[in-house]
Amino acid sequence: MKKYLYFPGCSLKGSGKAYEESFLAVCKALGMDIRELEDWNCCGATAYMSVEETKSYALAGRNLAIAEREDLDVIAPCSACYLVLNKTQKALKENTEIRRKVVNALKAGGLDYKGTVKVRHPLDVLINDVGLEKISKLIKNPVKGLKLAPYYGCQIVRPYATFDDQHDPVTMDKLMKAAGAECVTWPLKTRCCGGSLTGTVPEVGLRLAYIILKEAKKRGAGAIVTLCPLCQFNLDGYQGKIASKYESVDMPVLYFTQVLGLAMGLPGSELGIKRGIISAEAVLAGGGLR
Amino acid sequence: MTENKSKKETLPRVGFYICHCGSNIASMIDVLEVQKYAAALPGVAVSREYKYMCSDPGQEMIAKDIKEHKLERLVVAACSPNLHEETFRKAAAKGGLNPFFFQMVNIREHAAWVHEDKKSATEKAKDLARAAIARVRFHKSLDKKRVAVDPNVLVVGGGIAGIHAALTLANAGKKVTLVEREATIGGHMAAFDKTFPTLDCAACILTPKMSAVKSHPNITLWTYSEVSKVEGYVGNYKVTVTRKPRFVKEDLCVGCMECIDACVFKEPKFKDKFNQGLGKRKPVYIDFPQATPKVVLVDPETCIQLKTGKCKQPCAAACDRKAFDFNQKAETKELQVGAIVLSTGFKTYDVARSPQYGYGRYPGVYTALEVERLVNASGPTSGEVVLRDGTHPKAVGIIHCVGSRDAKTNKWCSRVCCMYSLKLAHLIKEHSGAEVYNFYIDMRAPGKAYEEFYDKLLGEGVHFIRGRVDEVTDWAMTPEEEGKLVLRVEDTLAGFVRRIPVDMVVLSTGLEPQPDAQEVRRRFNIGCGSEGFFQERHPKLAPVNTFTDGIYIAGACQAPRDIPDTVAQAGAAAAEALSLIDAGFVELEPNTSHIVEEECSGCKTCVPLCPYSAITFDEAKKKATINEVLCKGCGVCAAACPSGSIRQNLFEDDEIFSEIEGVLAK
Amino acid sequence: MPDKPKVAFYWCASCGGCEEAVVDLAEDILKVVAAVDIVLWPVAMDFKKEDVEARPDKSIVAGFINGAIRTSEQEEWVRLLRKKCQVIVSFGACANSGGIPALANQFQKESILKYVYDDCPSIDNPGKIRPQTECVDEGRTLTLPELRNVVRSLDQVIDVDYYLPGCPPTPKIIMNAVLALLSGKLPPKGTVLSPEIALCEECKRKDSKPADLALTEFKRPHQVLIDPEKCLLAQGLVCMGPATRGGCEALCPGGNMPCTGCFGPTTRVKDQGAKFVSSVFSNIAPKEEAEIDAVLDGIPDPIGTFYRYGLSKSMLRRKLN
Amino acid sequence: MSEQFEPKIVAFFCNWCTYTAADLAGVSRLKYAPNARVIRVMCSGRVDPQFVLDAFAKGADGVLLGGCHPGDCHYAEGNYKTLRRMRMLTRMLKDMGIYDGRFRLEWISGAEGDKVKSVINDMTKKVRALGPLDLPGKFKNWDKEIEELEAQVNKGDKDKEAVHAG
Repeated sequence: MKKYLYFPGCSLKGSGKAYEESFLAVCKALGMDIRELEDWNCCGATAYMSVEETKSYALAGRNLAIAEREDLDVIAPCSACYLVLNKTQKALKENTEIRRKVVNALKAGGLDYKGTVKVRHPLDVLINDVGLEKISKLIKNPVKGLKLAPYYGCQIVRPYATFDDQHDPVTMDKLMKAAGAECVTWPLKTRCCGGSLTGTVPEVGLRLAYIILKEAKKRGAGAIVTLCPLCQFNLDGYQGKIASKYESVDMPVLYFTQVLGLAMGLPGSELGIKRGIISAEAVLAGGGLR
Repeated sequence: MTENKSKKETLPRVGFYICHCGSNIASMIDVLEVQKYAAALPGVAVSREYKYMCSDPGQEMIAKDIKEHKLERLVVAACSPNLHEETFRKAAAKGGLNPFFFQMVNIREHAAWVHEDKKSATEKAKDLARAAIARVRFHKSLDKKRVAVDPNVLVVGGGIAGIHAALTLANAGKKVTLVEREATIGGHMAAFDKTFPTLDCAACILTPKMSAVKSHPNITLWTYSEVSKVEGYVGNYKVTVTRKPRFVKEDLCVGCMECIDACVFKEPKFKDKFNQGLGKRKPVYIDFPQATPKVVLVDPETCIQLKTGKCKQPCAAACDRKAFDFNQKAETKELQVGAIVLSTGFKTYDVARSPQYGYGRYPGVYTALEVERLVNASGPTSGEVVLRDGTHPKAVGIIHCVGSRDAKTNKWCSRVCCMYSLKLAHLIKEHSGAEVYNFYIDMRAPGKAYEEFYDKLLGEGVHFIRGRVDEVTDWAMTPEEEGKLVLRVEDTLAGFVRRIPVDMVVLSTGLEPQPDAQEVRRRFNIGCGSEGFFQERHPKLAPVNTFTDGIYIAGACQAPRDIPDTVAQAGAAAAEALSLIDAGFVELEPNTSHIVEEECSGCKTCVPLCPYSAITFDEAKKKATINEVLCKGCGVCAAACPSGSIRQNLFEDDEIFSEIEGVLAK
Repeated sequence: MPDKPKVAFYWCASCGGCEEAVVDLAEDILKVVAAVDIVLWPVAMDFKKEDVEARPDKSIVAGFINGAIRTSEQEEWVRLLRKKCQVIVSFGACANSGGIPALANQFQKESILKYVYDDCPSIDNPGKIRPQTECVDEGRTLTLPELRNVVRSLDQVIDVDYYLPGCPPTPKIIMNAVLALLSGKLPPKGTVLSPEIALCEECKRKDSKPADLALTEFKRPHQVLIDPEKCLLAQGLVCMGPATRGGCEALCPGGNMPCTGCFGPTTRVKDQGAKFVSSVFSNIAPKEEAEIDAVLDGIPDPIGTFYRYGLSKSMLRRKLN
Repeated sequence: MSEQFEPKIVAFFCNWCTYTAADLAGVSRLKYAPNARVIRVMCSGRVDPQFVLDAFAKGADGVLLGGCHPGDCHYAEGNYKTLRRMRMLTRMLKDMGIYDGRFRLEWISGAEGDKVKSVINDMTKKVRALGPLDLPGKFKNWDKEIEELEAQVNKGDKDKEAVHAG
């Protein structure tokens, strides 16, 4: 079986801990050979790019350079990391000036980068490398009756729609259906969750998050399932504020890896189910789980 | 050894003429300098410049000089030989010189128009002139071969273009075979309800022409058939046609359709292609009531008998003319024709390539062709505008330029969408009373009475919003939007983003080349433009001709085109074919190859090289020979003959070697 | 009795095979000897340069010169003979087009000398001494001819009247040439004294050649057991016959060896190698570049194969650098 | 103004695709380098390797051969014959010291006027970088080594004539 390197980024070590726990648990259950990238550093996130382009590329580039020594694909579950690393990869490939500067910087740190690393998203790997067939086989405990609103966020399909449709992504839907869940069809799969605006311009950020939550509820979803730590944080963490500003939605926001894990019969405790601010207990119980 | 001996011999007298082409050439090339330069070259007896060499006085001048100055060779530096070679050959002939003692120099397309530095362009012109003058010395006196033209014509594609071309030719007394891939002729037009801008019913004006084709004594109609092979040359094409099995004997079926009622499937069950899948049909079916020929056919994919061989065959039983034949096989037929008209039509843009418009995701989203059937009295809903969910739309949004004028999909304007969108807007409003919104980039209504039609719709209260729709979504932001499809668009006239809630969205898809356009053009040995439509010989002066003589193109296979233009073009193509046929013969370029028998060692190298089997090996003489009528003059054999025993007229080794030396010698 | 017409034989850069060819006339040579006075024939008789110089210009009816020209001495000799002879016959492939010696045109003079005097395994030359064109020994100046950088055909140095092709020319065409000279029935200047039709015409294997070769690989004679009847090209062997002037009566194919092109091309062809390539490769089977290259790999030394006897007269004459 | 080397390029274009494309480039008023001299043939298959060698021998710095795309030949398969011959010719040119870039085979369809422009511009640029080939000049230089002796011999003749005259 193919080997992979895992790039956690800051979120999966912090606010997105549940994502890391469930992701690694699922990988383990699938028998994937995956190892955390040694001595990785901050990807720079989307903000840094607009401030210090070259430096931000060098920062992200360092991770690519370390990965290249191993000559393995890198899995970046965090959407921001996924986007930034891919953007860097692209910039280093296409812009000779930037490559020159960045590689010089890396050389100073005893590193080099040829540009061979592939940065991939868990969805991509699960669907295209592992395959639905294998996954379905491992579904011991299908989450029957669980109605989910699959929410992809903006970063994994924009600007690079490498493994899914830019307007109507479906890979997560497929996985959730394989897990036994029902998926609502809705048009907001890739609409903005508010991003950093929830912190900087709350009146705008909260509204955007509210739109997603409300629509999901309207479509009869018991929970939103996502793949982005920031989306999860915005949609889950601000529901209190949203309740006071608009209305109470009370919509649990899970990671797709959590649902997958449950369906594969892994204990909720290993999947960080309890870490959610809006408790998923009820819906999951409805889904006949645990 | 004997190299360049000919140079020492006395040179033939060359006349050199350079054309200003108004300022086309003169503005970038110092015509006088080239004329003076040529005058000083060995063998040049006369050197002149003139404003328009191709004009009558220009040609007269040449003819006169040939006589007065006893010119033995002619060189004209002007435009591309593809344009005026023939003109100046005639001028030479007028002066009593064999037309092939002539060489043309292309200093317009290949120099004046493509360079920016007058000095270097002029130098280039000199080099090319010098080369032609060096080469023309070796030219020989040649005659064009005349071959008879077969008066029969093949028309490929039975849309309105093919129908019109076939009828025009047949009315002129020519025997025409019309080959159509589908089970009926009529093409896209047969699927339309009304036609813009006159709103006369498509069926009413088309079906008479369709039946005229069927009943015309001079037309053989082969539907459900495809051309599989084309051999031969202008005036003498041999065409192989494959006729797919209908499993119903065409000559016996009268189209009573009782077999359809009798079919074991009591209800129509399968997507019906003609109705864009909006309607259903049985395994035994006929596309539409006026289908021509009015002959049913059986679909092997869905017919139980053909799939399993286990069916009571009530259809066959119901046919008192015993027309059914489940063992029918595809048959191949051969035709001899002199000319071919290609009118293979177009394909509409695949909306799956524009997922933001939600086709397939939202049942309320339709393609324009689907709506054509929806508003059509003989369509699946008998003309009633009913949505897939059975409801009637109160508001309809029509999105223009889907798959047109778009860097992401197709760059070109599809030319008909604005007008048919207006037509559909009118029809939908008329049939359903719904509010109709048109979302357009620019309104293009350049045809006769088109702009007036646009005015008329403005008067009818159809809404027009200028802007490219960003997305179609069912996400409601306001109560009014609940349960609706919302079109998000920047209104570029009002200058803000609007959300328009509707019940039905119509995607005005653009026109594309047929998916198999490339194979087809290879089969007929013609070209395609970069966007994939068939390439005309000249965009302005030979719009229905191709680079292969005797093969003409008409309609949307050449470029997006509406019905009036298509019919006009079909007429033009038919006229071109007629002028070829009625001449009775074609003159073939004499640029054929021949083998000098006493030089041939009989090594057979050339024999397999000829794609037209023009070269054969004479077992008695043990030498190869070339049939100059079959030879199309590519010269591959001449280049390959290892003992230099094959000559290609107009491209002999001496001619090319001297041209090489000519362009390089300073 | 009037003295017999005088003829001269001379050899330049050649293997001696052409001399052999003259001897191969067998008893016919007696006729020749009887008919003419040989005034120069280094391989067989002892004449000195002074003897020739002493003769009045144009006093020799014909000079037969074989071998390519690659030293200053050869140039002196052929120029001298040009003066003394009425007719110069370029004798054999080397004189006509450089022959085997002209393959040296693929290398620079220096690299050749370096190999021969320094690097060649069988050389013992610790002082790395190279021959000098001039050296003084005990007050006497000794000279050696200069080795030229370009190997030339005879007609690239002096004006030539007739050409006898072949490596070597066959007794038959030699005899015809001699008789023509003696009888004075001479063809136009510059004529190659051999048929203008390619070799296939006279090859016994001709009928066994299929029209469509569609070759998928080329083999070399040592790699296959050669069918003695079948066309050699059809067996995947490079046979230059189709691009080579006839006249030898297909000796090599007769001896179960492919034609290597020693008679040179017909007059209608300027570059034998290029023309042969044009003919044979038009018709190999593959259409994809990679597959085509695979077939071409069967010919490791194209220049040596297609210009074995004619590099001096090829359009490019020698390797550039 | 600095005199930069302007390469001479001989271009053999097939009538149906590449020559037509060059016409199209003209009609579209595309601008490209004036270094190429087009020789029209009906099919790239007419181009005998001898033509390419002769062009170089007569002073071309580069030779361009343009035909229809594989599968699109107006004469069905002429361009495949071209491809096969020219693959071998390219090897021979290399062995004779004429390296890649000086000889180029391009497939340009009748619709690709812009490709005529880009190919000729690109080739002009690359051949300019390679510098002059100038075989005619090289031939002259090569023959310098035999001129001295030739001169002597001729001089020898002159002297004699002088003597006779005296």
